[in-house]
Amino acid sequence: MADPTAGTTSYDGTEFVLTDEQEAVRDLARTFADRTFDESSVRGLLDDPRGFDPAAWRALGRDLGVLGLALPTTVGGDAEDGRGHVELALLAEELGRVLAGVPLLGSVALAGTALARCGDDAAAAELLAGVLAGEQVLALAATDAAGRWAPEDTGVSLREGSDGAVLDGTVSHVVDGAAADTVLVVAQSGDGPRLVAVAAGTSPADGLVVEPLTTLDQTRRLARLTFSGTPGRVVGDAGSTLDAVAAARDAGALVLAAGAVGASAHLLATSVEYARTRLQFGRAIGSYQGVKHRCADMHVRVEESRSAAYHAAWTLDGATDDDVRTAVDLATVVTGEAFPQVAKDTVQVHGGIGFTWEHATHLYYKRAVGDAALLGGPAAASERLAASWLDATVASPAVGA
Amino acid sequence: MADPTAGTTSYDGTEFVLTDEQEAVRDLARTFADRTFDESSVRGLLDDPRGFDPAAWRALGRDLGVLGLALPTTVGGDAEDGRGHVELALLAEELGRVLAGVPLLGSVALAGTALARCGDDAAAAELLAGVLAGEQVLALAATDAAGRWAPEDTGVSLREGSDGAVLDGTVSHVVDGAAADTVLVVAQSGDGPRLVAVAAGTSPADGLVVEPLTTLDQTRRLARLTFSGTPGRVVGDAGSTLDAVAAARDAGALVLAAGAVGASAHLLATSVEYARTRLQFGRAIGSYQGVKHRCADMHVRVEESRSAAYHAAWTLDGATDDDVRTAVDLATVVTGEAFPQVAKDTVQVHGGIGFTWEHATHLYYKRAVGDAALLGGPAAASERLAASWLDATVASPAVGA
Amino acid sequence: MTSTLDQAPAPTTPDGARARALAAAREVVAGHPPTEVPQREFLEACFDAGLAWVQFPEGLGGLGADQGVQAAVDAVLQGAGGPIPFWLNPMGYGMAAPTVVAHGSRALQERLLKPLYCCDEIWCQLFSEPGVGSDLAGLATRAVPEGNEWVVDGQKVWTSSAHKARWALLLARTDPDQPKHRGLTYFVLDMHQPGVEVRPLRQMTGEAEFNEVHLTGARIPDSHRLGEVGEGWRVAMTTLMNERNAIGGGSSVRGSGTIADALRLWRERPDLHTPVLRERLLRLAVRADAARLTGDRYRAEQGGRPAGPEGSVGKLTGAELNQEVYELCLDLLGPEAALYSGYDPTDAPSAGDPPDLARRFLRSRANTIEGGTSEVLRNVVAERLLGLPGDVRVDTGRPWKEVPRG
Amino acid sequence: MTSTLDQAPAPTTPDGARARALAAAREVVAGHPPTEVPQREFLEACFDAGLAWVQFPEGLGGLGADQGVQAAVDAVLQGAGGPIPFWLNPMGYGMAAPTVVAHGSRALQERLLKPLYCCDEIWCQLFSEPGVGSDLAGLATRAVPEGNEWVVDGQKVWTSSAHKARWALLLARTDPDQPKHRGLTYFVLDMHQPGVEVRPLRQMTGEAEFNEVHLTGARIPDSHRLGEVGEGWRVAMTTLMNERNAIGGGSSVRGSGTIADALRLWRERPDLHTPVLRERLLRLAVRADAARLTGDRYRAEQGGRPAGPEGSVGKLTGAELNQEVYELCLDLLGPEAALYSGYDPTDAPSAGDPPDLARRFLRSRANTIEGGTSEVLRNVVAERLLGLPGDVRVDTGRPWKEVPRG
Repeated sequence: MADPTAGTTSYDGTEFVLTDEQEAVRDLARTFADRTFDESSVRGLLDDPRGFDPAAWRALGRDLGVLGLALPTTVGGDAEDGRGHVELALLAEELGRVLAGVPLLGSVALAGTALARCGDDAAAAELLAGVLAGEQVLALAATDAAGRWAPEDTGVSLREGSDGAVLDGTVSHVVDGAAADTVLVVAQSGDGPRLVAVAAGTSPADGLVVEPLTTLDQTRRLARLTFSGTPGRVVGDAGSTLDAVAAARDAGALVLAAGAVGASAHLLATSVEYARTRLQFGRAIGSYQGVKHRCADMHVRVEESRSAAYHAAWTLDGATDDDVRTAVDLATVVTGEAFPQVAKDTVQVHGGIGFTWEHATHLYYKRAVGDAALLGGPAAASERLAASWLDATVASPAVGA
Repeated sequence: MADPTAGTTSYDGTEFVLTDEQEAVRDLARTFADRTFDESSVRGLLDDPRGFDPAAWRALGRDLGVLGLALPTTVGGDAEDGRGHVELALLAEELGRVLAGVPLLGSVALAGTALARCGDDAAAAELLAGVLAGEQVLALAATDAAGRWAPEDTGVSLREGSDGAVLDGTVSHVVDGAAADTVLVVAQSGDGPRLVAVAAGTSPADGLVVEPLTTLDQTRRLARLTFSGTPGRVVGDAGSTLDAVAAARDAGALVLAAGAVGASAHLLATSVEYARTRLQFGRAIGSYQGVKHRCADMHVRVEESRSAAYHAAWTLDGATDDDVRTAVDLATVVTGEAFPQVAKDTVQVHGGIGFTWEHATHLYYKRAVGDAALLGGPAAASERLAASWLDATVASPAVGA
Repeated sequence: MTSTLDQAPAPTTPDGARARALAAAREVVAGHPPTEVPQREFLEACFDAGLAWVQFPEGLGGLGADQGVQAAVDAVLQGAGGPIPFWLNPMGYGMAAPTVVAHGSRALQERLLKPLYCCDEIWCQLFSEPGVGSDLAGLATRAVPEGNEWVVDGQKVWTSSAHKARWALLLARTDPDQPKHRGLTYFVLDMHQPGVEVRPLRQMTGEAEFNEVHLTGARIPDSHRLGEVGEGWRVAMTTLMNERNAIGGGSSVRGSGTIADALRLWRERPDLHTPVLRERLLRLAVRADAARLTGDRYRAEQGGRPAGPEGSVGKLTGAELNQEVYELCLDLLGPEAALYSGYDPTDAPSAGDPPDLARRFLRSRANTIEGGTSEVLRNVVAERLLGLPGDVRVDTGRPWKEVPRG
Repeated sequence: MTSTLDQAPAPTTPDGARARALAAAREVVAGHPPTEVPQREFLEACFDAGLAWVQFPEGLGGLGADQGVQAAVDAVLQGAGGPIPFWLNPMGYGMAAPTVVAHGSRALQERLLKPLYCCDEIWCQLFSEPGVGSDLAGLATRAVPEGNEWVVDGQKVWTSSAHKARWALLLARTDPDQPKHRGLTYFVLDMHQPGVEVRPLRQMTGEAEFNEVHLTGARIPDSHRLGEVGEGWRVAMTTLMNERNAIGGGSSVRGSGTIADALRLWRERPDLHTPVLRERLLRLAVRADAARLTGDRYRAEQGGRPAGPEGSVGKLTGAELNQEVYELCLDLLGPEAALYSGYDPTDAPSAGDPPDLARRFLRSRANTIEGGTSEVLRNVVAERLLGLPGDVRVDTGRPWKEVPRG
């Protein structure tokens, strides 16, 4: 599926070369991330029931105004002509570098994009206003009860209750699902899948049970939501639902890939610094090829991750002639291979200390492992790429129009 | 399929511990291989139309008397109770170490085993007599026209001609097929597959065309045989054919695996010697971890290859409680992975010189690549193991009786 | 044979000693049935009968027999339901006992060995330090003589069971002016004294399987020294070789060990199967089996002789295989892999629970570090088994205190 | 954009120079249509118009323009059907010309550059030696001054096109008493003289793509020296960096390059498909694309600036990818992979033949060796891009003649 905005405007920049405005976004994001999140604040959130830092979220939304960079102006964002994904990637990269505890993935990339594409700008703008101000959290529930990404059939059903629409069913692994003020649920109706907004304030008496899950990656929270005749508000067109959710997954996958770039680059820098300064047998361990060549391979992985993630961002911006789905899946597969490997290499370079709770590496390693379980992960992306590149009898993987 | 002799006799030795007699076979084989084949004689055979050394073959058969070690006494061999596979493996290992140009695989392991199991000991003994004396060469044609191992249907058909049985069809990749005095062809008859002996002296007028193939591995010759109403002699029972050919493949796979052990061990020794003595930047290259760790990994591969190949040999001898097919397939997969990798590592350790025609490494590398294309290779063995270990719903891969 | 471990060992001992040991073992299990009497009673009976370590002298838990007899004795004792002593007190049984019997005074042996075997006294090992990593001989913990005692200051790490240990094997520096390997001495340290502080060291799984041990003016009587002053490295090397071989020991039954977790998951969850994951599992199962057979082969080829550096091969392949096995398990589990049973140390599953794959997955990251990093093991394989030259050394022959550390 | 290479370069040059160069290019293709006139006539016209290397001085094949203009000029020339000069005379065009123009006398430049560009004179490179491998600066070929000449003795290897070359770039040792990097000097050697003997060096594919060159009293006038005596290493480094970047340059079209061979085989032979091979091919295609995009990104980020050590990344990944691509092709082919088109040097396929996958498979083994081994490239990446410390050196600062070699 091609990005509908691609090709409709001509883009005068060069892929991989940041504009001054994009450079400014990166600098802003980096400064913010470094000032707001250090290892101690990240660790402080591990046991926090909300799992994120509301002050940081407000700062991103209200003070820095960067949460709408990739959301269209028609729903209250800043993006024209479907642009802004390079900016979103830069923001996600810098936040990923420090494992920032903010609900960017669930609120902006997933729920925000789905709303922006749902076909009802007014409702989208209304639901997004609190997010763009950093005051509220949204989540998108497009998984099934086993946590698999399954927008075609989440297993939640939509029916007409006495007082309007009500939902029944269970979804799991909902990103930012426990912290969300509103959850956008993909539910099956007689008209096919629909988006239904459920207020998290809905009382258990109304049949909503929200269970925070104990996640391997404590820096990214997931929840299981059970609906039993739970009232909700249907938003958008029936016909737009799956396209909107697919666009949300593209944006979410971009945020994951870019975050992986930031995190991997951080791990590499940590490993290099350790290898430069840690002595064994009277020499820096980085002078041994066993460690040195491992670091070289980590560097190659980080570089390729960055290329693939950035290419996805420029492609989502309509600034390359590549196919959106291909570019995003490629970024997912490349970063999905590189990030865990770089994290494992970081543990090995650090030796025993890298295995301890006190050392920050495990937080990144778990992020890498946890990310692979979201949005279908590298496994599904790889399968789609194989279907597109290898299974077609006529088409070649050369870039088409 | 379990080896029919397994479990019928109790074996008083210990797996992996050679008896004095087996030690003697190894010493004999090693001395013979070192005296008879050096790089120059192996290279001399590359362009030889026969592709093997008849004098060496005679010496193995007549003087050393080692060609019948794993063939039963009932057909003129030396093996009692289905034993002798350890001895055969030791012989193959030493011959593989020097890439000896002798038709052990085709004549003894493949055709010899098939005859020994065909159900007609008298015919087998008659056909094998010349081989056991090192005077003749036999080949087994159980491949199809594309060179795939396909005993169930080689594509060669057997029918009654005016003067007896005649064959029609094409088989390719027949090991030792051009040098063979007699080719044992698996042909489809109304009774299912049958073994048919065709004398290579059969004139083209009788419809036999033997084409030597230009092989990647010049040290192991393959041929394409086309039969057009070619007369042959049916041997053995109809019901035994497939079991006989399966046993032949087991013995052939053992010879390939053991040969790979010898060849890999030789490559490792060459690499270690080069790494010890070649200086770069004033130091032996083996003192750099880049080279050193590669050699360590090569060693692990060689050790595991030896364990797997020897285990297959002891299992074929009925001296373990493992399943024959499993043990042989395991040896094929382990050596099929290790041998090419060790050869590639050898090229890399040697640098440019390892890429030249003058250096012997390429002969081993090509042997490794060529072997993988025979008898179904590691791909088919791996598939069988997966079916046995992973696909069965009840059986576990724990060793059964 | 794949079942070699179940068989009687090769008869390298005079039949008399062997028969005597087996008779003693049968007598112990008859008089103190391990499934009926308290464990301590059974262990004490074993010790007194000389069945703890048959090769040790009589009176010290042994019979002065050939070590090869132990397997036959263990078959009787464990066949009757007796415990595997190694797992009750690993550092004590596997490392302390052989070292004490080789290097301690008779009085020390008599004091230590029986409570060790009977698990009245648990042992730990104080070798690793935060600063040393793979360069164990570079350790900095000092032991300074004072009268008839040694006073010890320093910090140790990666100590299992330190919180429940009564005794520790300690390697400390007694002469910083010597090159590093020559200034070390080996001691038995009493953990129950004011100068010893044990702090749990939490690991990425959430648990604290290891400890840090801070030594501040801890005291050791000179009679608790094992081996000569300055000979500590040589004494320690014997011990470490035992540890590495224990880690890489491997199994002799196909499909057991770590790979069993992946095979079980595969069998129980056909819903997770894909052709690609099937191929990955098959390759891991093949590697596991090749490693298993290699362990079997080494044991068979070595007969009763102690393992040498070949043990590094099993440790190296086993560690990397473990990691890949649990990576596959998590890939198989898909979204389920995003969950965890809990990081609170009390969340760790007990022995009866089904395997906690995510926890084992995290734990496996340490496999290529603990007991010799994979880098060090590859050096050992290449240098000691293949004869490749060592790396260029900048520390050889220099006094320890002059070699840069950090 | 995935098609950046087709676009006009960034306008870093004054529009005047650019417009003038483009006008000259249009004039050349109008006056000497490359598809109609002999190639030599076209090349001479390009040279005379200053379009050979636009950044070179006028009269030497250039216009003194910014190097960035070359891409636009080449688009015109090659768009009209002109050849890619690099492939006509790779060592001449890519390495000799920039070195001669930077370090040669004006007279030498005038003598050498035009015949080089017009392919009247082919060039080769005499750097590698049997004894040196990765340690290029350790080379042993001696050049001894004699009057106004140098006399050269030694043996070179891995020389492409030596049998058809008129000139060679030569690196030789002029002072063995200096540390190795400081005793080298860079020359232009006339290959047409009695002291030069070229022998083909056969490789595992059967062909002889390279040569050995034996130098026995070969003579070089001092005017053919490039750079100062003892400065040869510095001069050579520029050249080598160009070579490495050329090798790792990569493609900017998805699915082109080496991976195309595997993709074509996959498309043409559905009978060979299996799920496991499909996964392997997909992973290789992903890696190829990640490498391609990384090359694109580096080019975009560097603008017109010459590539630095980042070029090593592409060379490293490309070399290992090539090998895996052809391994996959052979695994796909199954029994067909056992065959070969022939080892006689005359069996090598010509340009029009379908790809000879087995030959390319064998050829790819050299990819991780030639132009910098993968080990050396990992050192470059780690030391020059990441700042990790170099290995302990035993040769630094020692006179070349005292450093062990072999």
